[in-house]
Amino acid sequence: MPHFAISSQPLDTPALRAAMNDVRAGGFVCFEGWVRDSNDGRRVLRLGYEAFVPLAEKEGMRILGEAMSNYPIFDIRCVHRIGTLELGDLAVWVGVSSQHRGAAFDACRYVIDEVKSRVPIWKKEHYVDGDSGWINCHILPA
Amino acid sequence: MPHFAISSQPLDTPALRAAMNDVRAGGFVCFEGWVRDSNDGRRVLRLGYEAFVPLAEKEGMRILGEAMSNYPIFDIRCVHRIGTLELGDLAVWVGVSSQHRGAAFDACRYVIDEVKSRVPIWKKEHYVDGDSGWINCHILPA
Amino acid sequence: MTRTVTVQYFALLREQARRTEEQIATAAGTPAALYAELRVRHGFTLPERALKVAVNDEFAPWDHALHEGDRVVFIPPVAGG
Amino acid sequence: MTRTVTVQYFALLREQARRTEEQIATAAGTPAALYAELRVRHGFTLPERALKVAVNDEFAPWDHALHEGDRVVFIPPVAGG
Repeated sequence: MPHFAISSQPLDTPALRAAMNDVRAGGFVCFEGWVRDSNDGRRVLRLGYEAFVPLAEKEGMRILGEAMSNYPIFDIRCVHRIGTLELGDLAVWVGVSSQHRGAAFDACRYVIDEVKSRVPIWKKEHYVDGDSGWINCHILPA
Repeated sequence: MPHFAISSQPLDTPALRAAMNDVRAGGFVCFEGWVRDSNDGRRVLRLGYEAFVPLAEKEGMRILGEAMSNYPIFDIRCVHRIGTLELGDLAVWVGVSSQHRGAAFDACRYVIDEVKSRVPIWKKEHYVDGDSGWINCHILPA
Repeated sequence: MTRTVTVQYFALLREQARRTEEQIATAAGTPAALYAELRVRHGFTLPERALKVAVNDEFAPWDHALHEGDRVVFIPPVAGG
Repeated sequence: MTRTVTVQYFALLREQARRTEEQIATAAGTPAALYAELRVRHGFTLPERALKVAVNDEFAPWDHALHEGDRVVFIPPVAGG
């Protein structure tokens, strides 16, 4: 069953993956988004994520439903972490099982692309130089 | 460092994944090939895989080298299981880390496609009805 | 006519408003009018066109009619993953 | 002129040859000639065009010159994953 969740705890990837075991499935694709040490040429120290949880979970479930409708897959799940994350920490996990691998790759990519652009989650980067900023929010008044 | 291996032991996916941790990487994609319970409409009981190991490892490393050359990724690894596998067992694992996710998806898919078509590994399906057969070897003499 | 709505703030808007939530008695009948009012009050740097809006935990149009007791969230540009 | 080569068998060819390996003293100077000889001997069902060949653990052309002591593997259609 498709499931989207926001988690303030570290993600337990072996458990997430094991929950998707399915003897009908020949292929499983997963994506992990990791906190990396630089962005746009700036050295990153850590990240803070926050979410508008009720709407994030609704919109996340809608995205998973679209993936289930649009690709021949058995199951697709996504969990997004919130809170303070250090370098190397796992921020988001998407897993997809399918009979054949092509659909799993396509659906996994669809979900992570849509989650990043539609789900109300925000990321604040804290830089090594002491500065910080909300990603995509550097917009000057019109 | 890219690494391709043939393993007669069950694959330890958490260890394979942990070995690829990289704070430069923002995305990680993995593919798992599972033994499924049917193929071409026949009910499968178990699979037997065998490999011509020295050439399989050479050809596997060539494929990973091609992926490293053709996609902007940090690392890519693949392990293929041989021996007798039961339904739900993991037959092959591919993991890719990269700065941005698109390249990781593309490289992962490239590697599994090439491994399936070029690496000397053979799969024998044992069916519920007692029959068995080597996949892709049902060719009559010309 | 005024109505009282609850506004929750996230991310940059939370920092600029210096609060996570507030109750507002407002004459604004739509999220667009409400954001214009709050932007002046809190000095929000993001223009309306950079935002989306949710009413009662669901996306809503900017000209949605606000009612007494509605919960409103202005959604800055998202950046999951 | 004959040479002795080692032939290893995998998958369907292993089952049809009923062995994993054999030493062959052969007049065949190429993998193509050797496969033709072995196909008659073991009753292999796969035609040469369905196979690839490796000599000394590396892919080789069917007209590769065989030498004393070479290790030859005929490679049935693969099916990893």
